[in-house]
Amino acid sequence: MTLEIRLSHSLPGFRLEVDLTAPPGLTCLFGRSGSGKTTVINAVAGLLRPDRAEILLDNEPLHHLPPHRRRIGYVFQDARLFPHLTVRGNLGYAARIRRRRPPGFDRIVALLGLAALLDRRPGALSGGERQRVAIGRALLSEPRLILMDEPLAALDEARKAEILPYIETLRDELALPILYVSHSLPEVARLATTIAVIEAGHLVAQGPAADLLSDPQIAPVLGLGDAGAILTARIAAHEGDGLSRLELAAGPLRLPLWLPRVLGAPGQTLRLRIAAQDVILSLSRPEGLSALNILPARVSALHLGSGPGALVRLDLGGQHLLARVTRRSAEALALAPGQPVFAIVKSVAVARDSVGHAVTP
Amino acid sequence: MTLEIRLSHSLPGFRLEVDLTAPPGLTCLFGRSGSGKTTVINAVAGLLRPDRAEILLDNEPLHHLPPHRRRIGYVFQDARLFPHLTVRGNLGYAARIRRRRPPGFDRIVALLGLAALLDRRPGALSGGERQRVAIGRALLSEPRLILMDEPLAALDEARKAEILPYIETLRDELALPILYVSHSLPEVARLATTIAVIEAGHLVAQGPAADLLSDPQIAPVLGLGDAGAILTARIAAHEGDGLSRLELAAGPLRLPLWLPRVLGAPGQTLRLRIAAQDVILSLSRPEGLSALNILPARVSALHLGSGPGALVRLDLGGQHLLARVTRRSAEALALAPGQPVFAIVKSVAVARDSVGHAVTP
Amino acid sequence: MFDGLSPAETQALLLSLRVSFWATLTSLPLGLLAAHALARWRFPGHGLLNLIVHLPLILPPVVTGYLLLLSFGRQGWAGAALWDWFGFTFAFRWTGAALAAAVMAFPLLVRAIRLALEAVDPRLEEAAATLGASRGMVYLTVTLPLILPGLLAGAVLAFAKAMGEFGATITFVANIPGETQTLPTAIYSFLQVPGGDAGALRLVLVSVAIATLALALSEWLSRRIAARIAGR
Amino acid sequence: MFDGLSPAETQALLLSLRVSFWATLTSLPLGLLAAHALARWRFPGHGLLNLIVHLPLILPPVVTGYLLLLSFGRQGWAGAALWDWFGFTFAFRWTGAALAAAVMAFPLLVRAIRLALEAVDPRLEEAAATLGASRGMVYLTVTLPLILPGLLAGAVLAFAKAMGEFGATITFVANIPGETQTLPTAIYSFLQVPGGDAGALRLVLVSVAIATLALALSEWLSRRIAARIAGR
Amino acid sequence: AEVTVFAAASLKTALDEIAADYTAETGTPVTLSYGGSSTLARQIAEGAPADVFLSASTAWMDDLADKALIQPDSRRDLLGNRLILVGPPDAAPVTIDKTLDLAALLAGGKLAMAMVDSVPAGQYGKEALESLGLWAAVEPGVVQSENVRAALQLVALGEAPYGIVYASDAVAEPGVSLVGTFPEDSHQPITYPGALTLTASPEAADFLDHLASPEAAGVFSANGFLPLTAAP
Ligand SMILES: Nc1ncnc2c1ncn2[C@@H]1O[C@H](COP(=O)(O)OP(=O)(O)OP(=O)(O)O)[C@@H](O)[C@H]1O
Ligand SMILES: Nc1ncnc2c1ncn2[C@@H]1O[C@H](COP(=O)(O)OP(=O)(O)OP(=O)(O)O)[C@@H](O)[C@H]1O
Ligand code: MOO
Ligand SMILES: [Mg+2]
Ligand SMILES: [Mg+2]
Repeated sequence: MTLEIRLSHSLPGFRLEVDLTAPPGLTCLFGRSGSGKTTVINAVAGLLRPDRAEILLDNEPLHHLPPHRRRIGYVFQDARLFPHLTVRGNLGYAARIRRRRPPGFDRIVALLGLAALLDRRPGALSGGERQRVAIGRALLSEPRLILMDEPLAALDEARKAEILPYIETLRDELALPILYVSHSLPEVARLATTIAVIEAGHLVAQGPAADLLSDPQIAPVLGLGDAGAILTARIAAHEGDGLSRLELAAGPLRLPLWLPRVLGAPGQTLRLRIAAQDVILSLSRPEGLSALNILPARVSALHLGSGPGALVRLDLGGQHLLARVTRRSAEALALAPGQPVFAIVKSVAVARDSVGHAVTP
Repeated sequence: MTLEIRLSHSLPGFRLEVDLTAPPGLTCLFGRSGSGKTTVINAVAGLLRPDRAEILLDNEPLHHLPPHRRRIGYVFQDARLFPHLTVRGNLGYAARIRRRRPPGFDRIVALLGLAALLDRRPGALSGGERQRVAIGRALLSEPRLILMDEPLAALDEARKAEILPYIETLRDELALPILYVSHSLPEVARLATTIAVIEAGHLVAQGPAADLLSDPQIAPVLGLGDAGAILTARIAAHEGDGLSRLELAAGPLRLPLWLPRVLGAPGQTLRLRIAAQDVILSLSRPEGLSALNILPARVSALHLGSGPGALVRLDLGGQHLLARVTRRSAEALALAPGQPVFAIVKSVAVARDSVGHAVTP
Repeated sequence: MFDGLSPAETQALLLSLRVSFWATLTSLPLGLLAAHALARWRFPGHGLLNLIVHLPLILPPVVTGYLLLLSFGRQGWAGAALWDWFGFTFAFRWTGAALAAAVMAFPLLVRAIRLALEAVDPRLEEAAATLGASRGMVYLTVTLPLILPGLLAGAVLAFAKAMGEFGATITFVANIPGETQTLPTAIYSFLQVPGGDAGALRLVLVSVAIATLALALSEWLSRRIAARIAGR
Repeated sequence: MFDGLSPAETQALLLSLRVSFWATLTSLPLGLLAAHALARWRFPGHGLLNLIVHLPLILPPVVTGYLLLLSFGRQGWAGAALWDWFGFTFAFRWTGAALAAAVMAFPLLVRAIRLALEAVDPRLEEAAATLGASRGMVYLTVTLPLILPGLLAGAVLAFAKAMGEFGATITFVANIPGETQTLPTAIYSFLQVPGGDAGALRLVLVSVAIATLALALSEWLSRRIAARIAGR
Repeated sequence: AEVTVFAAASLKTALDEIAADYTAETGTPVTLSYGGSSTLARQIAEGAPADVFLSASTAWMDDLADKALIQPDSRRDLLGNRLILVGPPDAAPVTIDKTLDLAALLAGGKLAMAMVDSVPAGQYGKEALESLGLWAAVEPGVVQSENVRAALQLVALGEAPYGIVYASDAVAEPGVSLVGTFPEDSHQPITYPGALTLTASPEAADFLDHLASPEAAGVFSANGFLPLTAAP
């Protein structure tokens, strides 16, 4: 399902002009505070009537439909719970409107840890609890398109880690297109199929997540220090000591990669993000290191920024890896395109939330 | 200025029982959604009348004062801007109440990027803009105690990076005690002098940030994968290629440490957090590596968790460093207490926002 | 409670209750509609509608009653039509007393509902729409519950006003015992004759007692609603 | 506008305006206090206060006028005291007409303000307190501005009611041309004589014209306030 | 069939008694609706279900007669009344003639009357004062009430030292004393006409006749009225 969004809208002192195609999967809207992310999402939901709008979901125009006929699950930046209903009433709202039993009610309640709160009213919830209810309410509305405006910002890491896989399931299994606003790069890297970067109401970049996240030109826009590359790997085996062995297809080779146990069965394909700053380069294969993953690679490009750092793009035989090193090291190691190097990646440095489920490429 | 908080309060289904001492500096309240953080902060602000409360600021009891006489700058989890006032009116509110000119108005407006918004009303602001105004409003109230409830959660990284140094200034130069709720570990690590961990209404840990963050027992509570150690170092020189040379006092030695240019003059002392997952161990001093910092150390403790990982505590001659390695590596390298190793720390892996200003120890 | 009341007085009391109840109940939907139109819609006749709603307040009640008589009396344009088509008339019936009370109470009802409507956060209604609720469903499941306290306040005001309405009622439907003689007109009758003060006082006390009950009930209800919304 | 009005009628018109203006203005602070007490405080006399505020609605206006006479007439307990201590009296003065109008309008004013007060988000008041505002300052700088639309609505209702008030006024201060003869009494007087309808109609139209102006003004004001708060 | 009587409010005490007796005697139920004569006349003009109209003013009976809404031959003047000056209980009686210094008697106090331009009692009173040459002197002190009962009330409460009312009003009022009676020739004769409406039943004619019977006359007399058609 592809979502096409063409909008233009003027507010005093702010102009939005967006032409965005969100292919199947999760499209992350990324941009600074006030850049227009919520405005775009509101227009898709039909809550804002832009000066000009064309919104197509699989070529079916949505823009002339009233909000309630767009079948959208919207998690608002402010939770917007109904104060007169209990948590249960809020969660079941959409189902009651449609006179159905809420599908998967118990599962979502358990996932979001809401069981103890069901009979409370929103006035008696903490900030994070409120946001969890809002997420549950949107997911229980049987949407065919999900809009999430910083849904996890108010949540602690542990709770986020529980919810992220669920959002992946929505993305992959239910194949729901998701438009997702987040400032958290690990979240984006893990979830996004597509990234759209918006600045002052205009799209400045848009493309597959794997490309954008490993593009040294875009990295600064996304937040310096957060560049990284997305690799696709196959689960080869789950080993006894809690590690999983993955195989990276690197040209004809299959490079082994050990990570703390990942979800999924052997044979399945995963995507994982390796932050540029987590990669160390070595001219020779190092010995006696605590890092398990030592990948032979070749320097394919070298970007010297204006600062003290340099971003090195490595070719792993088809897949790309990014490494951030100091300019001083780049000079000391005399790095240049074509040069063979070893990339050292710590198993544990690949944060659990940078490993996503299999994704349709 | 020390803030002592002794509270107990009962809500249906929730009991808060907290005895917390916040020494000078920034105390971070850390805990899962619904654990009671906002409740504690509200009690300190006087917005909640707990069943029992004793709140002392430098031995001066606050708990019997009405909220408006506590001189507290409170940044709420929900921005709570006055809808009938413009941004300018909101920012100047406290000053107008006290019939003063708002001190440092222009500086804060510039810092928070609010200049273009001054004549708007809150209804015409984006989520992040609203939160920025709320921060400015609290800071402009000339408080002697600051309460911040997830103040930066709605902000993008770039904006956060601009605001963080300012909060450090408040902490260090104005010496205001700050009670700070955040789920972001980099934020906490950078800002916190003291950390208090709250679970289901009870404090489960409390102590200096440096200790708690490098305590392998506490790390899982704070969020797995985010363990790290706080080091104190002196700026030795800012070098030509954009790097700064720092000196780590390691017993009699002064170990050099190169980082991307840090703020501060040579001679000044800094604190920096090095995440456990950013440290690689090597039995021998490696050669030809892109990592500049190779620190001789000694294993002081080894914690094998239940998973595939192990946390290694290193002694750098007085200061501590944590390294997260796989159990497999720990076994392969036969790591044991007392063993000398080399800790490899990438310069660029020390994220810019993990480097704080000088802090009074 | 009926102790010390003559049968005619008891009749007046019961009639007043019936009139006020029906006046309040039947004007609720129309009041809701008018309040909604005034609060939410912009249309050419906005100012006129607002004026018409307020008119019974602005005009002396006798004038309102007289206008009702001219419109809904047997000879009135509306009254004649109702009679010809439906065989129904308000004239000199308790239903007319209810109509007069409803008309007089209407501005109070509408204002209360309008204020409540204007305080509803439209973002909650938007949220309901994204969850699949049509306009009507949003109204039923979000707007209406949220304005309940205002609706209640308006209903209480309307009921109280209906209990006390005199001028328009006596002018429109006269003062016929058992059909249109309400407590206020009975009190008026007492005050018109020498030595009637004691009787008037007795009926005033009955009115006050009923008002006390109605107010206590509504306070209790609205406190409950408020407490639930605050999550207590 | 005064064309076609006799001098006496012009006088009645001006007096009605004066009476309604002062009735509305002077009852605002008291109405605010009563609304605040009813909305925010819990105290033993809560129900009683609520009853007293509503009483002028519940009782026929004549009774209210009679009670005013008993209290604020020269011989009344309050009236005598006022006269003895301050040499001031409401009796048969336009101030008395204003008092009657204010009392009759009071329930409408209080309800409107109360509804507005109950809709104020207490979290905003808390925020103001943390910024150093004392209770009074919070009230002045946050609560009051936020209830302004409700206050305005209440004031309009009160003004309209004051313009139309007849029964209580004439009972309390009678009908003295130039002193207490308001538009409604003048209209009533016309209606008492056969053939007076045309005269009454003329005055009714004057009332309606004034109400139209007042309503338009208040609508405009409250729209402005709403637009500003919505950030438009 | 039952008889519905629309009667001036001041007749209530007497009529209630007469009607009860009549019903007991004949078995014909009588429904009595009291109100101001103007109101009643308008209601009859609008098709009120009245069989008998008893007016306190000839003007309104004339008005209905002109509109051919009563049976002309049924009209008769049933009652007369006297205009009196009432004062405080301890007031000394005076003779009312051209020499009376009413202004001195008032000593700056008010003279309570019904509305002098529109309500019959007020009209008669003004006429009498004018014919005696007293009007100009007292006019500034006159307070005009909605009806004659309210004027009496002002005197009874001591708000006005003196008042001009009907003799029938003062009968059962302990708070006032009869100070003087106006000369019969100082004003038009006070008459209470009665008539049958066009829809009147035969029983209604019988009841109207009964009002002229000696038994009825006795009751009227006892209430201070002057029966005009009492059979010798
Ligand atoms: N009125 C209430 N009645 C019952 N329980 C309440 C009430 N208000 C809050 N709670 C509960 O008190 C607990 C603490 O709430 P608090 O707002 O302090 O959490 P928090 O730590 O700030 O969480 P978050 O990070 O989600 O904002 C929560 O479990 C919440 O559900
Ligand atoms: N009513 C309005 N009038 C004028 N400008 C407005 C109005 N509403 C929003 N804006 C502006 O439109 C821009 C886009 O707002 P939007 O809410 O879409 O931002 P956002 O990208 O969601 O930001 P955030 O991350 O802070 O939520 C902002 O600069 C905001 O100030
Ligand atoms: O409006 Mo009135 O004066 O209550 O009948
Ligand atoms: Mg936004
Ligand atoms: Mg909270």
